[in-house]
Amino acid sequence: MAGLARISVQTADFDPGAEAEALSAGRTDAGALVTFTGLCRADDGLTGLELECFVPMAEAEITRQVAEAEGRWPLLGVRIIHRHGPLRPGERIVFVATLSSHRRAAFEAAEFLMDYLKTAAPFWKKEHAPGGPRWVAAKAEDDAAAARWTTPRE
Amino acid sequence: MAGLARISVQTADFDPGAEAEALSAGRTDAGALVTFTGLCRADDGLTGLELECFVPMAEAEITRQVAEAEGRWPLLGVRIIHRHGPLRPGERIVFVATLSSHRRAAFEAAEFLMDYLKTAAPFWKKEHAPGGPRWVAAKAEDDAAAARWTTPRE
Amino acid sequence: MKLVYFAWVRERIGRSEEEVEIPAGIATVADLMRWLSGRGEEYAHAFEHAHVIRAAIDQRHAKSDASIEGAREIAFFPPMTGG
Amino acid sequence: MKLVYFAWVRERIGRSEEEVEIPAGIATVADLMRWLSGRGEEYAHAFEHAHVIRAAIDQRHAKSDASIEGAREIAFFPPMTGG
Repeated sequence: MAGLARISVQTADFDPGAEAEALSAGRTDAGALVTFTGLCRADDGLTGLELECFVPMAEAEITRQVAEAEGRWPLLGVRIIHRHGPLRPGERIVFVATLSSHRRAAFEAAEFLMDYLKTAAPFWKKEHAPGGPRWVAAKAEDDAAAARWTTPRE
Repeated sequence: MAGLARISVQTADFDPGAEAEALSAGRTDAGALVTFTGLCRADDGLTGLELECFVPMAEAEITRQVAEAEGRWPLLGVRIIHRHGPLRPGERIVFVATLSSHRRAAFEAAEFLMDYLKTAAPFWKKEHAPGGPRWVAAKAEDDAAAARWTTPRE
Repeated sequence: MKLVYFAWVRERIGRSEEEVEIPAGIATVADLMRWLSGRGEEYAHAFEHAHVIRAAIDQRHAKSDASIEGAREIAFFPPMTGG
Repeated sequence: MKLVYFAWVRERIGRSEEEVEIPAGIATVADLMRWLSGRGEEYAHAFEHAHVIRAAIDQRHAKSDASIEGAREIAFFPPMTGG
């Protein structure tokens, strides 16, 4: 199943439309394609981000988490891209696409993977703002979002 | 708020990547862009779909439901495209994109809008299959999915 | 009043729209379905399971007990299957 | 053993990686953090709130009571903030 997923940890930008298209092209068994694109916001005068990454661990961890998602939902394809390095406001940071026969599986798997990327993939954001650079603190709400996948929903 | 949304009910295909790009282009306040693309599956030897639509009501109803979504979640933009007419397996049927500061709002609003489109937008699918054409029956699971938005989640 | 029909309701009736004169005493969507059922075999067939048929008054969803007073257009159709 | 540091753990220690000889008796991730804290002011600063520091053994997340026996590489870093 893990062979269905393509994972990239890279500094370069990417084309979400082309990535999504590549995932579903030529298939007639998929009914639902969900994509998530995370963008760099200019909160509080932020002028840019520096995203630090432990690259080989990120690739290994995301691969493991995709396998987990593929065990939980009937997925036909997964594509994940996570950038690192310097990023300006408005730039794309992360991309998750999930393909399934049915929409609920595609939506849930994409949310699960994003909650995971926020809390357990080895990336660290440093913000460049008027008050000087500062490391972003982990958010309790992100831990809570990730924790909801450890117990069955509904 | 409704002015943020662009709604199209059309027979022509569309470009999901370009639509998503147009929604977020030039913004630095958005952190999360979710897209859903619904595709025509070739289940049980299906050779095509005919999607009937009450066009002016579809436009009016979807506009009302987008306003409902904008009241529930802090959305920065919404784009909805729903095709009608003949469709072949593998073709795109429907597109929902939601833009927000935070991912949870974007995911939930997209799921809400899709659940609504399935159960309350005036479209009817007729399948062309080896046994002859047949109208698709509404699914109880789609009604259940739509019903979960009438009570607060979690 | 203009009536419009979709999907298998349209197919069973054999037309997609028509103008009708509604007699006095027909107050609700349910009344209108009952009255239409008596207009011929094709209507009786279309509305034989009236409880599953949905209606819209002037392009808004309406329940079977909704008043049709003042309506310009009423649509009848099966449960929706878009998305 | 190779140690690697990220984000403010890396900045406080002043290096991104190093090779160290671990003395006998250092069995777990927690033991290793305590031992590192005694190596100098920069390490003491980096590990002053050891309970918030995360570790990975050979590129897998590891709890503070995990055994470091046989590890080739151990990473220390703050809570992650990707996505």
